[in-house]
Amino acid sequence: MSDPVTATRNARFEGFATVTDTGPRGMISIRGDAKVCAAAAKTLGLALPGPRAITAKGDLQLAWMSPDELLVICDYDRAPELAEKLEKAVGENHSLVAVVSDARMVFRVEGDRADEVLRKLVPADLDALAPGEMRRTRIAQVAGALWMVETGCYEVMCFRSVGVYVFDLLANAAQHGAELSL
Amino acid sequence: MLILECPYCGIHADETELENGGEAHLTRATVGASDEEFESYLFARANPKGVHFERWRHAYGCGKWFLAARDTVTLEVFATYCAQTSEPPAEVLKAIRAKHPDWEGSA
Amino acid sequence: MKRYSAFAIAREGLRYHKGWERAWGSPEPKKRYDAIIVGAGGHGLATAFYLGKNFGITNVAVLEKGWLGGGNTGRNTTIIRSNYLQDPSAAIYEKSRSLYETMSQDVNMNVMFSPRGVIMLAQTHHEVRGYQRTAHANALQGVETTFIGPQKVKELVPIINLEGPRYPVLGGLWQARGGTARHDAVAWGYARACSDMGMDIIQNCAVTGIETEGGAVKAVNTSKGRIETGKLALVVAGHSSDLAEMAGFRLPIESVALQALVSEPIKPCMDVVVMANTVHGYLSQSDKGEMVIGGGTDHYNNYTQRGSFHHIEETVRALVETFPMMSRLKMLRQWGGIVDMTGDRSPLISKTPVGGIFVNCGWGTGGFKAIPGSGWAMAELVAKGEPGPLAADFGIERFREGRFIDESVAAGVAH
Amino acid sequence: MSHRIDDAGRLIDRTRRLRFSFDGRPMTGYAGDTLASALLAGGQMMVGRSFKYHRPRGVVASGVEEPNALVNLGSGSRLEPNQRATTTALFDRLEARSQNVWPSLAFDIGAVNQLIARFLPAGFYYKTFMFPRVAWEKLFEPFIRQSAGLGRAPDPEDRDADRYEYTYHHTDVLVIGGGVAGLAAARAAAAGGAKVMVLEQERHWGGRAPVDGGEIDGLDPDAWVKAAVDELEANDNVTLRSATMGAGVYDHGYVLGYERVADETPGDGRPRHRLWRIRARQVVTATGALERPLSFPGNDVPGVMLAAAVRDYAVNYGVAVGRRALIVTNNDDAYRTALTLSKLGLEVAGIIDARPAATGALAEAARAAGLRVMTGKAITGVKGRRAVTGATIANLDGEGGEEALTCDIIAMSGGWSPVVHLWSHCGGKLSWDAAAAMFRPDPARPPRGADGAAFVHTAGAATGHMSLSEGLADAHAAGKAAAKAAGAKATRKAAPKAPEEAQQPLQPVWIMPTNAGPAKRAKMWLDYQNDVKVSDVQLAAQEGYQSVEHTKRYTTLGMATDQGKLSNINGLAVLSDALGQPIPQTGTTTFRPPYTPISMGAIAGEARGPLFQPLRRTPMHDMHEARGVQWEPVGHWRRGYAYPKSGESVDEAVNREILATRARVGMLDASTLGKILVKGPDAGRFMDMLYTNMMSSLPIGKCRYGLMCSENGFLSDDGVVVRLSEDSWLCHTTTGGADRIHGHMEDWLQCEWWDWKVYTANLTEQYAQIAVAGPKAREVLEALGGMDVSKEAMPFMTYADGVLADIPARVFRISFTGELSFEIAVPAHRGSEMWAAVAKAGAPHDITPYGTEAMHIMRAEKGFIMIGDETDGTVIPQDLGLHWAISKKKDDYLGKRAQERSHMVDPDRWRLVGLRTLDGSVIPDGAYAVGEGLNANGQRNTIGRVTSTYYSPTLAKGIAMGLVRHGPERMGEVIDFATLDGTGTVIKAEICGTCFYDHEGAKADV
Ligand SMILES: Cc1cc2nc3c(=O)[nH]c(=O)nc-3n(C[C@H](O)[C@H](O)[C@H](O)COP(=O)(O)OP(=O)(O)OC[C@H]3O[C@@H](n4cnc5c(N)ncnc54)[C@H](O)[C@@H]3O)c2cc1C
Ligand SMILES: NC(=O)c1ccc[n+]([C@@H]2O[C@H](COP(=O)([O-])OP(=O)(O)OC[C@H]3O[C@@H](n4cnc5c(N)ncnc54)[C@H](O)[C@@H]3O)[C@@H](O)[C@H]2O)c1
Ligand SMILES: Cc1cc2nc3c(=O)[nH]c(=O)nc-3n(C[C@H](O)[C@H](O)[C@H](O)COP(=O)(O)O)c2cc1C
Ligand SMILES: [Zn+2]
Repeated sequence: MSDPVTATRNARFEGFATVTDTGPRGMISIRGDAKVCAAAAKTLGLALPGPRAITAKGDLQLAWMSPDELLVICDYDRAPELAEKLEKAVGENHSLVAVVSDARMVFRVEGDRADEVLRKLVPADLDALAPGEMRRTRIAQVAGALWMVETGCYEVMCFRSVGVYVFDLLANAAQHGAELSL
Repeated sequence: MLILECPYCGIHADETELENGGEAHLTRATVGASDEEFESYLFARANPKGVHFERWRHAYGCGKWFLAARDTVTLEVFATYCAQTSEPPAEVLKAIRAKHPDWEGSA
Repeated sequence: MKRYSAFAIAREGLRYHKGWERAWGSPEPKKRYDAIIVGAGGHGLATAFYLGKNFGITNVAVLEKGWLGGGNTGRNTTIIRSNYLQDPSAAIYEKSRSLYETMSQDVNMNVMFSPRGVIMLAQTHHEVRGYQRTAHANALQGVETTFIGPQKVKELVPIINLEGPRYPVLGGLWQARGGTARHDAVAWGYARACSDMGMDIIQNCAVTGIETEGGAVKAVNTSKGRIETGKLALVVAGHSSDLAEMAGFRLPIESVALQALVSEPIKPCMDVVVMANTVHGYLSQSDKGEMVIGGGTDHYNNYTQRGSFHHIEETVRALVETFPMMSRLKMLRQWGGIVDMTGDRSPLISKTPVGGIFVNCGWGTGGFKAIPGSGWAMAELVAKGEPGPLAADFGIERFREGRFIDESVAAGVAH
Repeated sequence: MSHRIDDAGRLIDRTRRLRFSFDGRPMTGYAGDTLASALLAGGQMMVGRSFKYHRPRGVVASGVEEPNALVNLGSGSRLEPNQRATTTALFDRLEARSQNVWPSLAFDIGAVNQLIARFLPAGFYYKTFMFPRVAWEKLFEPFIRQSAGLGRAPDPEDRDADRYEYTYHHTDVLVIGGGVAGLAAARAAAAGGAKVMVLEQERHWGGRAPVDGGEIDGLDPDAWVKAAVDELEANDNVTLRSATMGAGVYDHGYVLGYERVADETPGDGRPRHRLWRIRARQVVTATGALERPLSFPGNDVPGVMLAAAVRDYAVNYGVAVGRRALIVTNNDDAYRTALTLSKLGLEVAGIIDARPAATGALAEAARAAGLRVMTGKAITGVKGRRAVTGATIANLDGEGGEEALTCDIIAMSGGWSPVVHLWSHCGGKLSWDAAAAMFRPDPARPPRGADGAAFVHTAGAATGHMSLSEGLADAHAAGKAAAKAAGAKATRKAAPKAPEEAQQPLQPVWIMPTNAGPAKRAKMWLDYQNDVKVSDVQLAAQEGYQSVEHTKRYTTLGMATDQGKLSNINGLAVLSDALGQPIPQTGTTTFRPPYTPISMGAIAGEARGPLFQPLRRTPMHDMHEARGVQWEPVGHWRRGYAYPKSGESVDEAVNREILATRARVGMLDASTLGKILVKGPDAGRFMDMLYTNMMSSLPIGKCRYGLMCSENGFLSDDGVVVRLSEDSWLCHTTTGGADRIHGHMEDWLQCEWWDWKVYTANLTEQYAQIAVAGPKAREVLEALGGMDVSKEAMPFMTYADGVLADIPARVFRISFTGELSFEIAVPAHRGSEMWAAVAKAGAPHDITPYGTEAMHIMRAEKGFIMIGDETDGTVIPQDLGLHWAISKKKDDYLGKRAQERSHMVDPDRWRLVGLRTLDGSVIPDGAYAVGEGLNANGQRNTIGRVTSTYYSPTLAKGIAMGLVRHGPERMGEVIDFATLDGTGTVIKAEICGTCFYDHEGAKADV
């Protein structure tokens, strides 16, 4: 069996910031009411994220997507098994659990000026982005989400089909000489 | 270039993160409705110069529809509120009247 | 009215142009008119012109809240074509286009109708099929169009990049006698001709209320007082819902902003008008040299004559991609107009629930080209109380019946 | 002769000489020069010609308001037409050429227009060129067009060599303008803790004050500016951007900034321009003021310049435009020019002051410096054609005998107008200040933001405060107020102070001399670039073009590339005078963005070439590409249209793909089809509303073809629905439909049936999907191994989950080609692996990848409809004979009520049939079937049209479907399709059933 491959396959660009494809990630979409969401968080051993928050423990993350939707981010291989566990945990409650690991891509943008790369592409106010917050927004002409891993390091999520487009955008924005010098 | 606050995310979203869905609080007419009622549901629009109740979707965010009371002439936004309501809530009407004491409601 | 001609200019030139008269009068309103037209845009003025010319009705007032021609007529990208798909549209737009051919002579003002041809680019297979369908329809409708291949497109539009990386140009629908006209002059020419027929064009006169009696119109209230009439034509484009509300009914209309922009003037580089619907942009080069550019509408109700900048970006992106030389031109000015969009994006030339009140609206993003034809048809409706064949399909009842006139089917926008 | 003055030039670096050329002539300048200052330093007075009369034109201004000095800058892939020399920083090897001249600047054929100028007044073209009718089209217009335009059009085959980008920025307070007022406002706002951004269009800070002089907080302006900039730069809350213009102010605090990053360093790899999309809570426009020209006869001769510009060239660039200047003014400020010039050792021929007396401090200083001050006077004529050689003067009313003076420059000042553009863009209103003769922002009618409160303030000269002391106090207050309104604290810091200056009020003078007759008025230029004169505006008024908007459009006043920065106020004053009405009643025209023209490149930003639009790629994209696929855009997706082999045409490839699929087996990348999961206790009920069919009754494990309509009744999408479990359904949509239909579902669930328990998830991108179709399809799947794909285990219209070729897969037994067919869905990251596996497993059968065109033809052979072909937004399912897919048992579904309307049940609606040409030919795409006679509008009656028409390689002849009036009742009838060959030839086609291949459906169900 060969390995799963993302749309940009280990792509990396080094400009005034570094852009990398972080490889396949496990993802599970959960839809349900507050009770379902709480049960899901409990199963994962994670704090239930409030609006716009992303909570984490180890390499497990839980993101608030909308009032009735959560996204689990985990190891690629773990997703199917975790999804089954979640299904069980929410039981008979009206809910929807789906593995969506292959629907999305995650890029990492790193460097002292990593923020400048994103400032060029998203209408969201990066200065207002709190640690532990995930902002769903527009990246140039497509939907995406981003969060700060730590100062000088962001992760950017988008759909798989536009992975190349988003990577090219990030790389273009990170070209040497195009620093905003804010 | 409007900014509207998504009542679910609490984000002051840029117009380019949103999608407009036309007049709000329409009552669906369907099988059993007269031709006039059905026509009016699908086509007759208030299109006022002034306070307008309308639907927006936080399309590049949480994906949820919400409603807004907005002035089509000044573009002032009086309130945004959740979509699961068939008429503007009292506090929305109050916010409008605070600015337009003699506003008579949507025709 | 003294006629305009080269001779008149020579004569006036010698005496420092002292002898030119006012182009149109500036009367105070009378107490009553046989017919009142609200809105001195192209459609309102053309309606008045043909009321006089075709029906001899001249006791007419055209009421305008601002300056005549200051609505969408004065702010559009002036594209004239008639290569519409559906029979009723093709009929009225072609009538209109043919009236443009002689408009300068008809009104004795040079409106600079310039039939230099319009191309609608086909950039997907779907669009190719759509335009081939239109070409077939046009042939049967008496509208002269042809579907042309990419090389012919390049000959006509030397600045185009056929091999755009995304949407290569696969051909286009070509209407050789489409073109442009000097938009302001259309309004001025009609105003002058109407004024000359004894009609009153009253500017700075906003209609603020409509009086009805027994289900029929009686008078209008205006910022210049009350004026009686038995026939009232509402021809106010984006403001139609407002006037309809004064008369107590609703229309299938929403008002949104449509924007346009011009570049700085450059030496001639493109003669024909080009519309690129897949990528959303259209342009022509004016006789002064600017690139006149338009794009898509805002999606929310708006009465500000401004619009959201991202539409400008989208349009400019599309044009830079299709015409790479545009990248090094500059945008000189951008503006917006409030257009009236109906439920099927086709216009209304219609009776209304109130007797004696007629509407002409819903031309949305594409009614400049329709001005003379629409005026012709509207005048007939107002004069006779019933629509003639050109207007027959554009009644408001079509929404109840589900009988839409949908032009978007052939592809894209409708300027 | 050098025009440089030795000990002046605060902005130039005399140690760095730069070479450049003008019209091919080599010239030099210094680092820090503008192109205009360098041209003037080199004695180049005449720089271009006007639009209409081709009059010689020189530099008049020193900044953005310049109407004349426009050049073609650069060449080839870096040509920039209409570049303003006054705002172009000089760089080494800059190339500039004059515009609108032929054959040359000095000798220009178009200049003959000057001789007949008298016959070319405003709007003359509306009155002539009408007879004979064809002459306009064939003769006059082509002639007019030929002479249109100013700058050269870039070569269509060159590609812009530069790149561009956007960026976003969010700030509490945005200050536009980095003069002393802007800096003072920024300091006040930052002191309160607000996040502040300051934009300055020029490359240097400080605006006018360093040239005009004075004292701020005890420092000379240069020193104060430097200190203020240092202080701001040190503040973390503050972002300073020079060379960045505030281009436009839009609704809800959106502001466009236009940064010229690399204009002077072409090719250095940086983006040339950057467009800033700024969201500001509050905006302060500290945009200064612009000097107005005076309207006297001959005021357009090269050498007639704005007084402040003459001073700027001397002080900033050490350039003496001339050696002997005549000053003409109606206010105090121009005295500064006189004093500056004389201090620098240049001659001042005199100061013509229109006011009856000049009593201000500056006038006294001029007298004290020995300068000749002549009050109550006017210029009545200018000598010289290509350069000023002198002027005649008389009393202001033109009487009292003329005196001739020699001079080589005339420095004029008609007073100052605040730059109110950015205040006005978004609805800010103005009020007329009669005493100062200017429109100033009316703080009672400001632009209002999302919350209904004011969001723009003005500061300094932009407010109308023309003295340093008042301007600084105003700016400080504006900065403080803006910070407070943005939610920060108000500073307690004091405003910067400047000593009070006593000024004598100006006296408005709109034409000079005031008694000028028609001949003189026809030589007083208002709009230099567009050649609009006082006489033109007066003619417009006389002819009833009374609204200022009519005058603008009739005369073109203010429509040139400077947008009337110099001409508008003078023009409307002349108009008001002609109409005998006060200026405020005339009003201004509308101020529109951008403040000065901005490049289309910047507006397009990075979105060009590969980044023009997002390109959606399926997981197998690269594999198709490697095979030499012919792509087809479908929305943002790119799908394989066909896979031509070398030497094969696209049509040949399509036919080969079809024959191979029908004979053996083909494979298609179907990943783009929408896949939406619908789940919940109410999902069945919801599915029944969405689809016209009954979906709630679909057994688990089964597939069913379904139709969706809009609320208007029209067919909007179709696809196969799969019942996954008791409470979940998987809906396949068309490629273009996925996002739209998912949005449509959510819309109904959130806004209408919010109490229904249903969740949806758009899983389109989670899966790669491969269709394997053809008689050998099962063998291929068996070779992949892992699942039982026998007819018994997996009958037609069912699905199964399993592992295929070691990859977790879901296999559907559905068919769009009419052949035995499987669709294999696997996780997208494994898609290319599965594609390769299928190709390998199919190799023994010569498995053939087929594209969308083959798919389209195969489905047409089967009589299957295609959304977008058989439908066009006006077609209802009933038109297509799809009654079998419309449940009669349901009370309601979206579109049901609409389909009951009179036109929808009209028996005359065109309905779908098959069409068989009698001669086997292919009916052209889009052809219509003609009926008898003409309709009321004289159009040929039609009775139908083709919707799909192809050459069928399977049947080796043309096949088609079409919508025909009473079609299904007319089987066997022959109807005529019109062609476009112009001869009236028709194609005869027999009406038949829609299915051309395997009527019994035996092939799919094996
Ligand atoms: C940016 C833009 C580009 C366009 N491009 C094209 C194009 O290329 N080709 C094309 O064919 N069409 C185009 N159009 C559409 C076209 O401009 C319009 O359809 C057409 O001008 C409408 O003319 P009108 O006379 O109906 O309306 P208008 O010209 O808008 O006239 C309506 C008049 O009614 C007046 N009015 C409103 N309310 C009142 C009241 N209460 N009392 C008195 N008067 C009132 C208004 O002041 C106005 O003058 C474009 C439109 C825009 C905005
Ligand atoms: N006495 C007079 O008649 C008179 C008249 C005008 C100005 N002044 C003097 O001018 C100074 C006024 O100071 P101020 O700061 O108000 O004005 P200013 O003209 O000195 O500064 C305005 C600044 O804004 C910049 N600017 C303008 N529009 C811009 C835009 N859209 N984007 C970015 N930058 C833009 C200009 O380049 C300039 O640097 C004082 O020194 C005053 O005495 C005097
Ligand atoms: C066909 C056309 C050409 C135009 N050309 C110019 C131009 O060369 N210069 C200019 O300043 N404006 C030009 N405009 C824009 C007008 O100045 C003006 O912005 C527009 O008519 C809308 O009016 P408003 O801005 O007064 O609201 C043009 C407009 C149109 C419709
Ligand atoms: Zn939201």
